[in-house]
Amino acid sequence: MKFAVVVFPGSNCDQDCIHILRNVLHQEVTAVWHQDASLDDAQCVILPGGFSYGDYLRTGALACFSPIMAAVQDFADQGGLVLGICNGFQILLEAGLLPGAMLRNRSLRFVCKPQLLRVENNKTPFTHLYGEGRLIQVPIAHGEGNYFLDPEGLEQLRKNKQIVFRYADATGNASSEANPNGSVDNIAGIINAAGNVLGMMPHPERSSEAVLGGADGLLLFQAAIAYLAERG
Amino acid sequence: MWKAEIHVTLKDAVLDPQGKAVRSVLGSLGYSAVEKVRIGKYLEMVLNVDSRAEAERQLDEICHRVLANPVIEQYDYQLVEVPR
Amino acid sequence: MWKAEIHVTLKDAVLDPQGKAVRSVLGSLGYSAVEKVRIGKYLEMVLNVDSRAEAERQLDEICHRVLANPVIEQYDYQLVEVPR
Amino acid sequence: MLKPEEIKQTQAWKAMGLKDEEYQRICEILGRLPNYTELGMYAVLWSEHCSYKHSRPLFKYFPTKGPRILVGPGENAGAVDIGDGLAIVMKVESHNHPSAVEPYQGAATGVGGILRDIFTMGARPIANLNSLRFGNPQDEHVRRLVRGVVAGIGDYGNCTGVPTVAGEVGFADCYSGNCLVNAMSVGLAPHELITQAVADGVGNPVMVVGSTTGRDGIHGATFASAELSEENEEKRPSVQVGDPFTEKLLIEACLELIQSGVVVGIQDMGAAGLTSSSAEMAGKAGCGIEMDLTLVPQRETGMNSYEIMLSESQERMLVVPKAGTEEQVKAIFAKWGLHAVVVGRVTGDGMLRIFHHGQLAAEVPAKSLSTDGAPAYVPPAEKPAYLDELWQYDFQQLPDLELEEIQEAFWQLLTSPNIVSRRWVWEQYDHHVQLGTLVGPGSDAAVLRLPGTKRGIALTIDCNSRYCYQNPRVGAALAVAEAARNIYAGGGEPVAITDGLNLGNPEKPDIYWQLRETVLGIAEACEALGTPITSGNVSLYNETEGQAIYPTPIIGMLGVLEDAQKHATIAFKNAGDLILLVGELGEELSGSEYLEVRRQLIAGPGPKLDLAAEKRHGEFCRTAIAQGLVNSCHDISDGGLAVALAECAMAGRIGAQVRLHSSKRRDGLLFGESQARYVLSLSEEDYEAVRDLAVEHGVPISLLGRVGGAEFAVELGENRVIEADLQKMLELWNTGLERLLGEK
Ligand SMILES: Nc1ncnc2c1ncn2[C@@H]1O[C@H](COP(=O)(O)OP(=O)(O)O)[C@@H](O)[C@H]1O
Ligand SMILES: [Mg+2]
Repeated sequence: MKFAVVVFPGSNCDQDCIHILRNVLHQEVTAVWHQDASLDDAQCVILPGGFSYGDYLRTGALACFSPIMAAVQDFADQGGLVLGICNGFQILLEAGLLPGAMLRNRSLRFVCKPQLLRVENNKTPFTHLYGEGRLIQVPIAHGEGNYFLDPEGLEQLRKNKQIVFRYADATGNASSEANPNGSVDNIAGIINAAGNVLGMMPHPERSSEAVLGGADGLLLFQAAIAYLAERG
Repeated sequence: MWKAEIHVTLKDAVLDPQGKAVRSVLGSLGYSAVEKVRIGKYLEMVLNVDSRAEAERQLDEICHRVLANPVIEQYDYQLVEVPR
Repeated sequence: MWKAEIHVTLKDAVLDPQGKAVRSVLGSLGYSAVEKVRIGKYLEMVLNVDSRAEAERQLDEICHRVLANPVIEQYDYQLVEVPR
Repeated sequence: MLKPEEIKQTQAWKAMGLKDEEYQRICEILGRLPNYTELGMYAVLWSEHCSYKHSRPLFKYFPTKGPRILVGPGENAGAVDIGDGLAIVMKVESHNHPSAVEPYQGAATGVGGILRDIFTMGARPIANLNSLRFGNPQDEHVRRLVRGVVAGIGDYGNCTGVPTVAGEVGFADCYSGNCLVNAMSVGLAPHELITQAVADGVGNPVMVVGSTTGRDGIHGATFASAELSEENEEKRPSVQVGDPFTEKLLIEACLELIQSGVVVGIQDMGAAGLTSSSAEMAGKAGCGIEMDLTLVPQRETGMNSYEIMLSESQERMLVVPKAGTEEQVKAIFAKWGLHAVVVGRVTGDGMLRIFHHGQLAAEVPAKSLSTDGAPAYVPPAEKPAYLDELWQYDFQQLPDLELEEIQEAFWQLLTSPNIVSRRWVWEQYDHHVQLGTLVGPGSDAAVLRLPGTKRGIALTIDCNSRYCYQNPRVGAALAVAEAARNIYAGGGEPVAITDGLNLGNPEKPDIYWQLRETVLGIAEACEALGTPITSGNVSLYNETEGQAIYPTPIIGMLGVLEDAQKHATIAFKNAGDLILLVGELGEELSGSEYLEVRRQLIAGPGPKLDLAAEKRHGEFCRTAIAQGLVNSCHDISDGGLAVALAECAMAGRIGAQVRLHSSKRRDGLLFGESQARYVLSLSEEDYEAVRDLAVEHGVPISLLGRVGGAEFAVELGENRVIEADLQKMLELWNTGLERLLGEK
């Protein structure tokens, strides 16, 4: 498969995503500079983590105006697979590709730690290799992951099964103690209504090699590859 | 030349963790009279345009597109003419 | 009850990385008239005190001790009386 | 600006921190009276911070050579050969004063500065470390400092995409008015890309790249100059605001530039900005530089030559590329949205010649400004009086712990400020980015894998400053020994250090004595352990109201692992594993955390030093780890044996049962901090092999107990003296610092 990883000024997980896709999963990957206009013929686009534009003003707020984002929007409109990780998720929110907005963590502190997630929807191109309700461990590292959406919007998300991951504890309970940032309804990741654009705060690329402490995240990339292979 | 003073604040329905934290710090320092704290952004911007109307047109666009996220924030601004 | 509107801004000689980044993005979006952007904080605070003098006394202290670091920042505020 | 004659009349150099004889010397060097800009340049570059004038003469004691050392002290950072054609570049730097007045920005810009030292060498920064000291965590002012400093370090490293993988935090009253913030950075480069800070090749252009220049950070010594009106002073904040976003772009642009092969020399504009970078680069090459300040991109209007030369605006570099490649340099920086501007050229006459608005603003021999040209002092030294009193203490008079007190003492130590988990700190640091971190914070050393090789590195930063207070020489050597122990415990071979010397005012004889002893102690330990000094930093005058901090020589150490996968952590792994002590059961109490926390006592000469044992025991542990014989390894430091064992159990989330047979003092046995010791765990079937290895290395070992269960229990002979529920321990341990800081 062919992946594109978009590099914004200030992205810093671009090389990590490329490493996993290229060296662990042996896929074709190109780094696409934010000022490019085209995604070439990529089949899946990843907006990586980092601090695009220093996260100045609001996280993701300035990156969403990069020229490449028009191409990402088109690609998504045509049903292309888009994955936004951490800062990538924040950019997707600011660009309006996903609903809601990010606030600072409830603690007001950056938090970097292993995190358990409950897979809420395993019928997406990115999660079909997980069992429904399965607990996976994927690290988080962010200062603004406190997802906000108004009650009506939230109701919509729930109804459409757009909530893909929730923060959970070891017993699988999406409790407020398990919520690392104050995110509404313990939301860690959501997908758009069409089911092709996923945004998530945790970093699956950081849990894709056993030597780094776990490989639960690898399945997410493998799922996308399998989905694309099947779709042809 | 016009100088804009822009306020971007969180909508009332949105919890303001920073404001809450400041209030609690103030409380622990003994400022118990402080009852409510909300924290937003304050921007100063100089626009090199000739008319107030043009300044307003651009500012509305800029605030709406860039400076405030309508999902969580609201904005307002004041304009004053400044010498070039 | 008094409501304070407080502005905390970086001193002029201090670099404002946020303002710089916002200005450059606005430039690339075609807003070439924008000549200067500085970003600071805006706080609203309600103080349950009886007199303006007392509100000012507390606010000066709060701004100086907690809200702004005089090494790099400056502040000012406005007070309005609000009904209890 | 004052005229040369007016300077002379008003003795303006005094306010800039120059001594009368230093002013005389400047006049002699120039053969005339210096103008204001020139005086300012000398004042800053001849300050302690830039010229190390009170410490430099001591550096001759440092071992700085070794087969692995590619670049020793004197460059932006040191470089160490780790095999496979790769080099590790590393350095530590203090940002104590800025952090004390503006903790967030002070700490953040400290990280920014040390990162620039690394990537100007052509190395990509792959890890950050930090060493912090504060006063009492229950004091509200101290809490603000801690919050600000930690957030500042975190945000800057996080934003630039460099993982913060290790560090240390200490609390003691002597740091109340003088917090210490030392940041260390580590980079990786192929040998051939290692670049130095020289301005060579007459006619080559001199370029300023990165951020614009403003009035920020025109520094301490010159800050209080009589010339500055109050209004002016307002305009000149002594603390800068960091821009990690620009720094990230600067990293990428500079590395791309260096890879392109056009760079002759490159230097970060740190302290004393344009002055130090130009003088040092020219001085080193034996060349001169001619610059026109009008061309320097400025963020403010109306800056004079003094301000431009001394500005410490962040995220800037001085680059000397090969003549004719200017456009290529500009193109690379433009891609990253940064400017690169030619401001002058390299000349052959050794003069630093500065023009501003068509006028000659300064003209001084470059070498006279650089470190080698600056004055150096050897002040009188005198052993401080407090030491004799400390050393005379008779431990016989100290009552031992009663059996029933032990449990309480254990909890007290576990939750004491200097021992309790630092999780609250390092959870604010991204320690995974770049996917190299095999072992992050929470173990002894951090262990990183490196792209393109099987090898790995181990990193740590350490100093027990109480030991240094009690005996500066031995304490400094113990700091090196502890760093080595942490490297060994991670499975690495210690190969080099970078040091940060933080002390009081060297012009006081007792402080200078401490400084000299500290240097000698480090030198001795580095010699014995085979870890030359590659780079370092000196921060003196850390005093408030005449009260100096403890001598705090911070040691950042690099270790190499032949196979990155063959590392160890402190965590107990499997129920049934044997627990082994490497070294002897001890009863030494001097210098221990126990003595201070439980008995409010600092007494004696500190723990004993045995460098040969350190090396033997460490090499034994490293070999056992490399051979895959042990499942965990942890050195014994603050809190002694009982705390070390508890840490292994908590890290592994599994209990342990330990039984000690000894007639020694109970307090010393459990909580004493005798050095050169480790706790290992291993499966029973490997026991013989480990025992044979220990005999081979001449290392005493003894069996302490077994891993397993939900309880941490210690028996002294027949008495169960510690009995703790692991879950409860974890809870108190993990949230302890938060509670001390009033965050929870
Ligand atoms: N300021 C800090 N930043 C990052 N990691 C830290 C910091 N302070 C402590 N740590 C980490 O916490 C662990 C325990 O630290 P410490 O008690 O100093 O270890 P040791 O006694 O082995 O030197 C180590 O892994 C260390 O790297
Ligand atoms: Mg240790």
